[in-house]
Amino acid sequence: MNSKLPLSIPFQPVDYAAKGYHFDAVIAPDKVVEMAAALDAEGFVLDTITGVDWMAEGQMEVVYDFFCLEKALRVAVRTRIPRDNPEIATISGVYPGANWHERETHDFFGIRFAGHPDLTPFLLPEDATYHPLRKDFVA
Amino acid sequence: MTSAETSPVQAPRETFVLNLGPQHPATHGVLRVKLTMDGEYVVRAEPVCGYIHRMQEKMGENRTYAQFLPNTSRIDYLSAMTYTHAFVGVVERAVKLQVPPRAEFIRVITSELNRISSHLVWWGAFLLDLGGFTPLLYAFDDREKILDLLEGITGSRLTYSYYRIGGLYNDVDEAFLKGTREFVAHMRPRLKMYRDLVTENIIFRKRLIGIGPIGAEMCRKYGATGPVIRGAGVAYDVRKVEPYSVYPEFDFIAPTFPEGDSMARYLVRMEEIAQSLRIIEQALDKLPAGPVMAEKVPRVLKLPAGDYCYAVEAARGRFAVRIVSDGKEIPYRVKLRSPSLSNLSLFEEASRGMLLPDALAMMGSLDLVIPDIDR
Amino acid sequence: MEPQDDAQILKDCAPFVKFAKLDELLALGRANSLWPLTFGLACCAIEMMAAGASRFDLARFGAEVFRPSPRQADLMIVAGTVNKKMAQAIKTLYDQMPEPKWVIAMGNCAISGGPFVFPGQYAVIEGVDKLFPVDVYIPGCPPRPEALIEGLLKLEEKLTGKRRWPVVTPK
Amino acid sequence: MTNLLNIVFAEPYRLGLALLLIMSFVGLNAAYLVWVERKGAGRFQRRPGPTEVGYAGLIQPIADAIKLLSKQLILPDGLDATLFRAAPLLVMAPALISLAVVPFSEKLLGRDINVGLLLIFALGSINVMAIMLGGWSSRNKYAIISAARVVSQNVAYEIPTLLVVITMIMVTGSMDLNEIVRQQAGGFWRWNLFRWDVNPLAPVTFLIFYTCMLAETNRAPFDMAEAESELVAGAYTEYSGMGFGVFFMAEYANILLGCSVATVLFLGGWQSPVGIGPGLFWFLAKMYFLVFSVIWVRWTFPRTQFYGLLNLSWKILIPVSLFTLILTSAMMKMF
Repeated sequence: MNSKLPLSIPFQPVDYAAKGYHFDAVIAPDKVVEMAAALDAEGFVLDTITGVDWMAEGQMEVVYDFFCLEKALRVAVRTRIPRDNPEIATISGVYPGANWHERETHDFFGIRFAGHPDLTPFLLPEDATYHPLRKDFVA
Repeated sequence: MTSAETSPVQAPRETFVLNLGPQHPATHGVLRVKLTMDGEYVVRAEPVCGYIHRMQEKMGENRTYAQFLPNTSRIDYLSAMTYTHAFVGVVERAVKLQVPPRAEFIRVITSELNRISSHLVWWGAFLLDLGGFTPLLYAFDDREKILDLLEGITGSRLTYSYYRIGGLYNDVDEAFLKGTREFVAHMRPRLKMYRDLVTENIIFRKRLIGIGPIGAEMCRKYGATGPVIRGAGVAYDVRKVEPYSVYPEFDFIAPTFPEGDSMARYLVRMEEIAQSLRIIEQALDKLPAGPVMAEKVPRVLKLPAGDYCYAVEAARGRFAVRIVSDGKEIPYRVKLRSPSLSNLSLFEEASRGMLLPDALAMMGSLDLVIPDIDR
Repeated sequence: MEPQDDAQILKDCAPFVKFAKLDELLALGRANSLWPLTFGLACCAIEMMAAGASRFDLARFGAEVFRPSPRQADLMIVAGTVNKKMAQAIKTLYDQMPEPKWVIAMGNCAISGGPFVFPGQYAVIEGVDKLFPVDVYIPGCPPRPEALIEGLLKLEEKLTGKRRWPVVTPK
Repeated sequence: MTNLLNIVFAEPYRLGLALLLIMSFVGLNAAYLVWVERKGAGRFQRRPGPTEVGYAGLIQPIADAIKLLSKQLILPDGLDATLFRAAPLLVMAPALISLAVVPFSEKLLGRDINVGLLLIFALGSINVMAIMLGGWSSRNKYAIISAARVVSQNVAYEIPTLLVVITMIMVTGSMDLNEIVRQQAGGFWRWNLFRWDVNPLAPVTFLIFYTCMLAETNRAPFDMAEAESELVAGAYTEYSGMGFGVFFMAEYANILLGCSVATVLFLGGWQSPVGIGPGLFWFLAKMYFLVFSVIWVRWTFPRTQFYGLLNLSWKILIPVSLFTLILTSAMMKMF
């Protein structure tokens, strides 16, 4: 399959030599499943899902990284959700591999992935209620 | 007859839960697998991680770039060189440092030596999973030779921290270059011996061929990389597809085997050792003279605000570092994308309906390093 | 007979009669047959494997019998970082080992949490001696296989009161 | 031993003494076969093996024994204590009793009975039951899985073993072990291993017996009962101290027994291959060679998969041994 960028996502080219990825897109939080399905149809592979806690702006950023198996094509898709109610739809229905990445992001940031089959702590102890990578976390 | 054919898992009669780990000889560390079993058939295998979670990402957020560097060799301690490579790579990319060519060549040589030593440990441990004890000691015997070479230039046997931002900790000496050539000459006949001794063994072949099939599509859906996806016939190798360092200068292939079973993954790794030897030989021939440290490395590193990625081909697959910087001396967020996590995530689906020993053999063929999963 | 006389008789006989004490025999047997638990946590576990492999060969001291079941092990080598999720499991393993049992804390992580301790850390147990008694500490990150062997000799010394080989101090 | 002892001792005492001798023989052998195994494994793996405990590590087994004896014997909660304690003894006892009928030389045997072979194989099946009891009474899932494996494995391998033994009984016309050995007198070409005249497949028969012996003693590559990388320590998982030690010794006692029977049935027992030398020497030489080969196999091959093991028995060994049986009977009828 010769993957191309799906047109439905507003991708902006990025300087690969300086940044390490080729395209970047910012989408609305309710579009993530659509986005994942479109990239899946083009044969992209889910690299990782991660969160970034922008405490000053009161937002949580969720970053989805994808790469392509045949050529150097790496894209990052990002979306921001409010920090006091971090909830976003899961893409584990599209990419089963997203399951663990989302659980990990839930562990670290407390972002709830709606529709996720199992959001119990993944790397933290079973009874953990804290989210250590939040910037206001105190051990 | 493969185990999946006769498996009663379609309609399990009576199941019980078997807790494998966190201390179990087959998990090579502290992975725990919650197995729902019907007799000896696996109905559901649910890996439980986090028993060696060491806060690597949190640590990235509270120390400077140079201070975080030693951590990178403790994530996947078997493939420490490549992990450090990814981290120094991302910082160099962000501050636009030009690394001298000699340093890049030495990075390639040491990374490939490290890859061989990692594969040797895997080879021995995998055979141990299958009940053959002796190969482990043969593998460690050869691995000691690599460790001697690397120890001579880095001072460490396992956790090297040899690459520095902008180059290397120090230059290699004559003894290393000579020793590496000798090692390459020594390793080739050993590979043949390994093939005669193990790969051709009938019990071994019967335990691997057709067992634990993982297809290309499953690899894609779960993000599995490295020997796992190459064992499913997809020639995905970061060194080839998204070249970094000076890898484009060398003539080598990313070996693939289309079967997707445990044997294919085994053969991929054995072939990779041969390919790494080729790369090392070429790099030694082409090794340029010159300094091994960039001239102007800022004393205080500050990455411009923004995010930066760098991916390398570690021994277990694609390892990527993503750094989000807000322009300060310490990173705002360090994300480590570990290959073992993605490779293990398909275990639950792939092991369904297998017999316990086959499932464990397949888990061995994924080559897991648990601290790499838990970080 | 007065007790003093007993002591005197024993003293008189000492050149001719050796009283082999059962305890000493037991200690000697135990010291020379330390079966470790197959239990690796992280980086140090690889050096533990290397110590069992051909170049270093723990078998020389009869300590190569790595038993996977805690019931048959005498020695737990804690080789790596212990975190809060693992703490319960490792404590259970220690409790499952039959007496007499010994623990070697291998590597900085097992001694104190090692490089993974920083203000505000949330996961690492800062030293396994917070969970159960430790007999020998082997520093290093990771310790070399020679260091593990030295640790084993130290444990033997602790058991028998004698050192197998004299210590060579570098000039 | 028979003649000499007959003069000195009355029957019950004689048998008691013989058993005592056999027990010490087995104990010593089990201890030192462990040493041979560890030394041998070392040599196969380019390392010295035990060297420091006594000269060349010779005191190593004694140290191990002292340690195991002085170790706490844990009885985990909720297990069947009687069966748990009985299992190690039940594994050990049949091997000891069976060795009483094995002729170490023409004169040196505990009890000369004419159904020795029958006795050995009758007692041999207790061994399986004992491991199963041990696994079952341990109240441990790994141990139970292992127990189930041991039973199906041994059932599968008893059949070809017995078929081979029946073939040999037909060839020799006797179940008396000493009588079987006596028939093989006159050089190694007279051994049952080379009895082409009645059994053209005699070497194959030996190979089947050897494979079955490995399987029945649960040795690699058929060590399903103690599959370390899968079942922790299999049926022995919960045994500590000497409970485990006895299982460990029983494994070697069974190897000794298996190799002794193989020597008697196929390699001419105490008969000298060249016509000189004492019988005891030749018997021990042949038996220890087989024991060594068992150790050699263990450190060379990986473990088979369980269905591979059963397939080997039901699809290859049983048909072949049946064929040998029929072929032998046909040959005997015709010639």
